[in-house]
Amino acid sequence: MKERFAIGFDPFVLPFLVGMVFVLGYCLFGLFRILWQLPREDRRKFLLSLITPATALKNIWDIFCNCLLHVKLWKRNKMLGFMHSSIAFGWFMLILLGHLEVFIYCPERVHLFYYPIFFNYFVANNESTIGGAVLFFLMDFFLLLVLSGIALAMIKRVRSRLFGMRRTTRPSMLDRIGLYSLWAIFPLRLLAESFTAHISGGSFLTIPANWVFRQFLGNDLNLLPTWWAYSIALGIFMVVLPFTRYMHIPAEMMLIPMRNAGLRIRHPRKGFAKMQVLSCPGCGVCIDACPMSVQKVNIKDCTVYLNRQIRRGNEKRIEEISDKCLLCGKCEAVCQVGVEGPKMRVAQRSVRRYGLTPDFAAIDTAPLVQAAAAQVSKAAAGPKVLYFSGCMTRLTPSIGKAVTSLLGKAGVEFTWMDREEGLCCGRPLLTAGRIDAALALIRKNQEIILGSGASVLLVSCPICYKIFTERYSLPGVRVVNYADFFAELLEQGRLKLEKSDICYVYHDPCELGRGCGIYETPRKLIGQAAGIAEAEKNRAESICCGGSLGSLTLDFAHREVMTRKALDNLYGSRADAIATACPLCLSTFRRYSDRPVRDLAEVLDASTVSSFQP
Amino acid sequence: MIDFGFGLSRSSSVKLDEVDLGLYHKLEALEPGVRVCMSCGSCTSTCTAGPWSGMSVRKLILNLQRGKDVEKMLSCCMLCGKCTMVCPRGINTRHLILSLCRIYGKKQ
Amino acid sequence: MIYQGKQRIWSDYQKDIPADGWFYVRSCIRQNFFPASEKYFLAICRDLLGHDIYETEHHTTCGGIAYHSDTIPQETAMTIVARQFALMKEAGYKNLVTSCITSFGNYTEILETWREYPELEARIRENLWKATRREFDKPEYVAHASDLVYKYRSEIAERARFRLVDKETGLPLRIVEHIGCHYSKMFPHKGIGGAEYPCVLSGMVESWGGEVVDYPERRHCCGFGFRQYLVKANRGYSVSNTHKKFESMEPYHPDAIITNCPGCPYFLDRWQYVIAEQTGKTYGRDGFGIPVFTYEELAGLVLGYDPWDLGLQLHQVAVEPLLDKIGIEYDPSAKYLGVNKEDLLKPQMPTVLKCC
Amino acid sequence: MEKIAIIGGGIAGMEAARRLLQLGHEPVIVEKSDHLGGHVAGWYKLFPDMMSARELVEQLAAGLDGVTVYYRTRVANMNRLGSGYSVMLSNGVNLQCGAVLISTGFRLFDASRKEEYGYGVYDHVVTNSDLEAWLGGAPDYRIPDNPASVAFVHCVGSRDLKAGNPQCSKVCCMTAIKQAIEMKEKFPQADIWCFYMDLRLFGKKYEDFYIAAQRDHGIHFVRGRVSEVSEDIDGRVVLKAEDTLAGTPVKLSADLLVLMSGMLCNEDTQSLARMVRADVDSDGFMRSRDNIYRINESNRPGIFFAGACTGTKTVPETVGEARAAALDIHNYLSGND
Repeated sequence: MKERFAIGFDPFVLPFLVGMVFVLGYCLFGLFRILWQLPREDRRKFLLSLITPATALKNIWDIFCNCLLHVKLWKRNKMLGFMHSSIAFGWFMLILLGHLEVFIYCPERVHLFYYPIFFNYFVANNESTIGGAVLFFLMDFFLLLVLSGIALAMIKRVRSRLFGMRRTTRPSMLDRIGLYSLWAIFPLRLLAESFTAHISGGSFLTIPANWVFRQFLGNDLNLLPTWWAYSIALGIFMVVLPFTRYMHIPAEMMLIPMRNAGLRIRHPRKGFAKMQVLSCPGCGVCIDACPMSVQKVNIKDCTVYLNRQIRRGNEKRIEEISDKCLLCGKCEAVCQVGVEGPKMRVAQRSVRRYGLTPDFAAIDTAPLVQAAAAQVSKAAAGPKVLYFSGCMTRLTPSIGKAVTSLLGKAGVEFTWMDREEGLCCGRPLLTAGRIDAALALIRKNQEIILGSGASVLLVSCPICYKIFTERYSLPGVRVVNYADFFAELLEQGRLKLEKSDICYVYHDPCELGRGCGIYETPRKLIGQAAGIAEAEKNRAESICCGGSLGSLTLDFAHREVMTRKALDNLYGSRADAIATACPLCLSTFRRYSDRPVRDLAEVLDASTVSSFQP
Repeated sequence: MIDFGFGLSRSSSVKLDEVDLGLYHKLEALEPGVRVCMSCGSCTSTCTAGPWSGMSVRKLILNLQRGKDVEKMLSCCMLCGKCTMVCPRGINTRHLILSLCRIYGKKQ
Repeated sequence: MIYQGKQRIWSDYQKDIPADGWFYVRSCIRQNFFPASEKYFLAICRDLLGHDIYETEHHTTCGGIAYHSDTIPQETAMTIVARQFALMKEAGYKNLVTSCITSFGNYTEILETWREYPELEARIRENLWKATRREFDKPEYVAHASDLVYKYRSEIAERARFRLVDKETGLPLRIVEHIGCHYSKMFPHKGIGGAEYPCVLSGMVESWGGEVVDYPERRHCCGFGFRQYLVKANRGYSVSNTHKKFESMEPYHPDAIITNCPGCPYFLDRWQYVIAEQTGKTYGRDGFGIPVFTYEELAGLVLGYDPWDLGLQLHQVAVEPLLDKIGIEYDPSAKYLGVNKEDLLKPQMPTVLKCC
Repeated sequence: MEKIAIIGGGIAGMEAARRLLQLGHEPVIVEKSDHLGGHVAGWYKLFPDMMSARELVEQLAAGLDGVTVYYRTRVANMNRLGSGYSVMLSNGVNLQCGAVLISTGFRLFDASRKEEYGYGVYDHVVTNSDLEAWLGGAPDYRIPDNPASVAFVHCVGSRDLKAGNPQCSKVCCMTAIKQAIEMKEKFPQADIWCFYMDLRLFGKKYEDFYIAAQRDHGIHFVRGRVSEVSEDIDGRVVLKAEDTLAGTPVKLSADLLVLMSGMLCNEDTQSLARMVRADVDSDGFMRSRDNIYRINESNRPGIFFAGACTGTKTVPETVGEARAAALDIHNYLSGND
């Protein structure tokens, strides 16, 4: 190998250079700004995590798996996974190998960072070394890999269904420019390297192409224009990158360390949230996942559009999207880069200004504490169980009745904390973004629970359960979901079940499944009490019933369509009945279901055969 | 002015045509559902906050339609959503309440 | 307002009032508030028009005011009324005419009660006999003095020196009529024109050249309401109701108010001063109030009696602007002269309400 | 003589069959249950005359001599054939008819869907039809022997978007008052409460019932919709509502709760409609050609309606409509439409 030009420069590298400098400058500036926006403790935490070996290694591993290999996408759809990883990993390898070539053949040029990109233009092949042949082969191989990915990407634009996506986002103008320039880069590189292959050498792809081209265009005049074109395509791509969805490429690489550092969204637009917005690749996986997308009017209200509107600063739409969401969490569950859609929305809601703020000072908890304490103290030996059924359960009395019956059968003495009057758990206020009010309510409930002297807080509503576990401070009190509690009672032999012939399909309530990670216990319990079937979309991909309190603006008619869609998913299992573990899902489904809908407690109660004999 | 030891008392009747419906109209724009309330009272009786603050979405809507103040009533609302669940006309009462809380802010 | 509609209602509520043979009973409070009104009722109807109206100095209160103030039971009021009937029988009259609206209501109410419960009437007869050894016949007809003036309104109009018109423009004066609650609100058929649109006063106004003003609170009570005024703690309620009426009639710019009840002219007149002091607001032109007249005073004015003989100097609200408007001559310097022309001294003038 | 298929042997079908027979036609009644009379057959007494429902059904049945009635039979298929219809029945019979009368009536709202009222969950909650059956002599363990108080909740599954029926069922107000009076007569010591949203007493003599309920029976009326019901330690039902006139939340412990289930369109009716492509209205009931003058006529030739399949109806309205439908069919078949 020898260099063709002593100065090692040609004007055609300028477009690339401009683009490169711009994008690097932009990203570095952006990164510093985001770091600056982080609250102090978060920033410390983040910087510390970068130098902690364990997290640093994890960062590298996560970036490799997610940004280059797109492991999550492979799990979702093979074609989609191949397309993304071929482009990302192939490109990465081209850059890496390019550097290797420069390092090996002209180490004095290492500091010129356009050199690895346009290596083939600047060198001439004088002798065939084994190493060179291997490198050339690899370069051609990865270029072919990238080209296959680009080909798939083109097909995807026309037929997204082949890739398992019913709907994708509509790219904006700049997105299109970015997209077309990205598509252009690699065919142009192939062209440029092919025209140069008789000078610089090549491999299985470029040498035959060079031979073919030389049959038609027998001189080297075409050589330079193709390199120009290649450089211009690169330049355009890099200049528009910060303003397109391709920003996710650099952003995600920073999001992963931030997440690994344990940061949380503290501000709806700044810091960690901003990083999430920038990391959104706009792939649109969340559109199909979103329960609202059954109706066309709501398609533009899923997380990908929230991110897009935040980037555009369209306040009106940001508010609409933030308020409409059911907070079911499915977009987060399916998101490839880990954008926390629901948390972003709650953060948006939390900065809203209200002229009226709830004031719970007027609520005197003393009588409630007294009533609960009097009951709790009556209980005999063993854990002092306090049962919190939650507001919604008053409208689904069958749950309370079944829980009471089951506890009676198991011989568990308990106190029903909110049988007559009770306070809300605070989660609806929290999800509405009224965090201070929610905390005030939480303090009131804490007073009651701690004042009652109970040692176990049994919760049947997953909406309440989530906030009890996440936001309450209840020292000495074990907060337990009723599914877990009944599972324990079964293990202890205090409840005995006999399988009935009814076959249930279990609907994972958003708050219990995605919210609290409880998927298996209810299934295990139902499996012991009756037959169990699975719906097509289940567990983390379960479809929200549409009744969620998360949405502030969705009206009744729109919710109905979602409920019916969720029911259709459940009907698909061909089960006789539907079981769930949330009062809100229960009443929402019961409104429209063509088959019985039962709560977990009801299912268990109906199959309990023997009573506990103390 | 002479102190007679008694004075004019304000009329308790509401002059419907002179009522300031500004707040109600603003709310209507944000949550049109407010128009279809038929005053059945389901929301009031199911209200979690009711025992503490006299919260009643029915009264709230009616008071707004009569130009009366509703601020006090809203103070204990926990947004628990039971009223939304029981409303036979499908009114999004939570959004109604949140919207009202916001409008109050803009007024001041 | 559809005038024909009112006429149709009036046609249902007409009274066939006998022309003559009346036994006249006076009001307790009018002689203090509007001392000349009853005098001029007799002067006009008996002396000028020549109708047979008899009165005796032996009659007493009818008990209505005490009854409505919850200080005597109805049986007591009935026995008092029975005594008046006995006096009428002794005088040989069969038709009773009362000066007071509350008396009219009281007599009517008692007669209606007796009609429903004859045993009660028998007991009252017994009471009266035991107490006074008198016997009574129920009157054939009970009328209010305004009913009679209504009946004679055309005769008065024929002899009138003035008409209720603005002498400058020739346009009719705008007059508010206010009927006492006890006139027809209890028994609509006992009042001329019924309870909703009584025409006893509007008939007079129209035949004497004026124009009646209909305003939204036309039916509302003057605010007296017996206990509402008599108990000081409730007096704010009383004045508030008067205030409501004035607020309602204000846009019509009435020239005068005509009333047929003892309490109404008094309260509509005096409360204007109190309202002016409390709110700084007056309802007439140029800081004056709206003058309030009894029907006898208004009849006296159109017939050309001297305003000071009619007792108009006892009004709180100055009547002079209206007299000027109609063109009635009067001697301003004679306003505060007594019967024997001695100077009664001009009273202290209020600060807000303009008076002369 | 042409056959006329009458689908549904309730009072509408019976009356129409009787009249068509008189007009010289050959009506055939297809009834899915094993008896004629439909809902009315299970009713005890009919307002406003407190006539025995059984008597009415017997009277109507008496006029059906010579009418073929297929019990426990449904329509399997129905097609336009020539100028008439070919009706395939589930028992294998194939009817060639000149006209079809749909008189499939209504179904009662399933009260357990309003789960906050606890029907099927609490011990002492019944529906209007349960109570009627009990009044007619059928035993019902849910109804206590000597209730001290009985609560009626109007509009259960009516005027309720959440229950899927925004319409007023129109007869329940009157039924509630009728049943309230009947309960008061049975249990003079009991307090009877009616929780209503609006009292819609529009028919002849209905207001008399209302006045009698207030004046003669001392039935309490509370304007407010019950929002939730719970059960106390003695098994009594505890109702929560707002007294919207007083503006205060109220609670009532009652020994018996009666839910006035509303009227919905029969699902069978909708499948029939699909067979002949007759229109279903936005309220789920059949769509008449108009709702003023041609209530009996569908948008398809030869398909007629009678009774509650086109909307909630009272008994006299249903019977009257059945007669009108018979005349319409007669005119249609004789070509002088």
